Amino acid sequence: MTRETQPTAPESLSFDVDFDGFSGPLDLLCLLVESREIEAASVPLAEVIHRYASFLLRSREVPISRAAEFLALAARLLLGKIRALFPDRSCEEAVENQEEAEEDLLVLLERYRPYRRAAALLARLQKERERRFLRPSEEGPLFYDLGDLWSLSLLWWERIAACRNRRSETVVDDGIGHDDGIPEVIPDEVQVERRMAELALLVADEVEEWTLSRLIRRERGRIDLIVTLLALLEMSRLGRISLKQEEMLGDVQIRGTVLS
Amino acid sequence: MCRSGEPFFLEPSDAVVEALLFIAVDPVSTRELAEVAGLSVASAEKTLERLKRHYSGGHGLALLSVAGGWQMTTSPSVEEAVASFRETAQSQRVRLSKAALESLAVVAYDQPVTRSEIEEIRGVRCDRVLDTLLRYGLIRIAGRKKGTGNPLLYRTTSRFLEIFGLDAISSLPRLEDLEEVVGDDDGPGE
Amino acid sequence: MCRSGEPFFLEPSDAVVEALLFIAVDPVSTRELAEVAGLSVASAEKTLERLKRHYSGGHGLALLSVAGGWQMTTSPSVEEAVASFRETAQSQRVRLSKAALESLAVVAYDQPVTRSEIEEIRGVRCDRVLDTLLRYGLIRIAGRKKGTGNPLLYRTTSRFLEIFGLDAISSLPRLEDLEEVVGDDDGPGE
Repeated sequence: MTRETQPTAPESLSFDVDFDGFSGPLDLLCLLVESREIEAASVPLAEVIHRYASFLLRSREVPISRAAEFLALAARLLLGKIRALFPDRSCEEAVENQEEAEEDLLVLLERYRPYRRAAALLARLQKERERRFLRPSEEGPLFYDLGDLWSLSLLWWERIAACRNRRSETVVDDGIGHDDGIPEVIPDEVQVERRMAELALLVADEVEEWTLSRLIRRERGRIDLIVTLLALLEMSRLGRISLKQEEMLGDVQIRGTVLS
Repeated sequence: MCRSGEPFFLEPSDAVVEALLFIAVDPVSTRELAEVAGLSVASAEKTLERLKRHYSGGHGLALLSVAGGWQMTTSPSVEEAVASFRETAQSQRVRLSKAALESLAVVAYDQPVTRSEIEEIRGVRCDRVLDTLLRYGLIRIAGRKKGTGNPLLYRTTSRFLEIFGLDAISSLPRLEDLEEVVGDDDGPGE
Repeated sequence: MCRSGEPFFLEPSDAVVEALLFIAVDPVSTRELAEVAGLSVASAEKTLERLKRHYSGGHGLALLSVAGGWQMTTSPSVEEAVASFRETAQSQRVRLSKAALESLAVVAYDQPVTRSEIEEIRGVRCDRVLDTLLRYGLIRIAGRKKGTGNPLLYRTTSRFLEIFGLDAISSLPRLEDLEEVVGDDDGPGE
């Protein structure tokens, strides 16, 4: 936020300044309280929202995120009020809660104020410091301080994101055993049909017997393996091959059946 | 101080310290200066005092004690001319929003502190502000807080001290004494 | 010249020219100096002469007329100290290149890891970078990976933890931690 705040008219519109000038709703509330727009002793919620709404109307461009910040705070206070009015609660408790909600805001403001002052102090210190200039360093901005954990981890997660993008763009077939935890593309019907045709030629041409282990050894990747298995199952279902396993956990023999 | 006509004698070691401050990228500690210049820490301190006095006599340069060390800067008296000179000067300025300054104030006073602790005090979300401060190198991640979720803890950096011209965090006035320092007259967007 | 006891008076405009020469990266022409300082070229020349004379009196800095302009440099008399400062003191203040920090990140997050695994993630060779990290004591060799070629495995050191303010490798920021800070709201102005 680089915009300067507008100079304010001292009498009536003491908080009618550039909206960017506020660091958040508490900052605005502090100003409202200080300018006696609302009573400091108790901060009636309705009054706050009213003041705020009229403020919004007067400001031309209010970023939605800033308005949301204020509404979030208002909702929090409102919740306290609603709880206070909830019929399940005893009367006593309701009064207590109502007071709590308003006290809550005062506590919030009291805790916040010193930091608001500290921010003003920092602004002043920075202004003072900026009256001096350093010799520009010869090092470029590409150098990181040793111990800069933020940059270290940021670089890592950016790198990982880049790797993922690269991998999803290239062909998925990258070999069995390279498990990067990224699910591969599910084989489609065309792939299976094509494999079925290949296998049909294979079992028809070969004089010798084909086994599952022998077939698998030919496969280049996980995807190919899955496609082959699906093709074999489908061919078996259609009666184009017979699958036979002699013993438990033994190899599977594949034989082409002669289509009549 | 030459200005006053009072004769001012520089010792040979003063020239060394002066040159070191000129080429140093970051603030240099008195001990480091002493070591390289072959002086005792006490003599280095005297040298720094002498140089500081020398430059305060109408010079365009000045010695600044910051972030636990010494730095050579342009003097505040020539601010305007220097600020208008090329972009080099402007690029040194860090623009911080009021929200960023406020979050920085919470980190400075309460460090190490978590994001939600900052938000608790400020009453708003601070993710983007913290991102800005981290990118400017004004705060850094300083481990994790033990407990639910083990959130990250943040601290100010020595760059923070440099930007605000502070020698150490301890040279900030206490939070409860701030009223006297700053007063209540400060409007927003200061 | 102060040294000789001869009184030396600096004019207010001298301070401006001095400061401009201090922050300039390249030599500055007399005309540019005159313009920024609001002087005539003739007065700027006199100012430069005065400053040059001033600095030649036992200072660690000097004014140099070079490439059609003026530059402030360290004086040749302090050359040795300046050189040793650049070598020792300054080099202890380690700054890492992006390549080095990135490789360090891979070792930190993926350890133990081989060089070719790092290169696969980064997409570039990194033997030199690894040497640098080893020299700084940020990573160490932690045995060999079983398999073809038995390549060396790298891990981060306890010095790494210390420098980055971590109590354990498991405290490295996770993706959620960064997202908490970076956020997804891109409203203007922070």
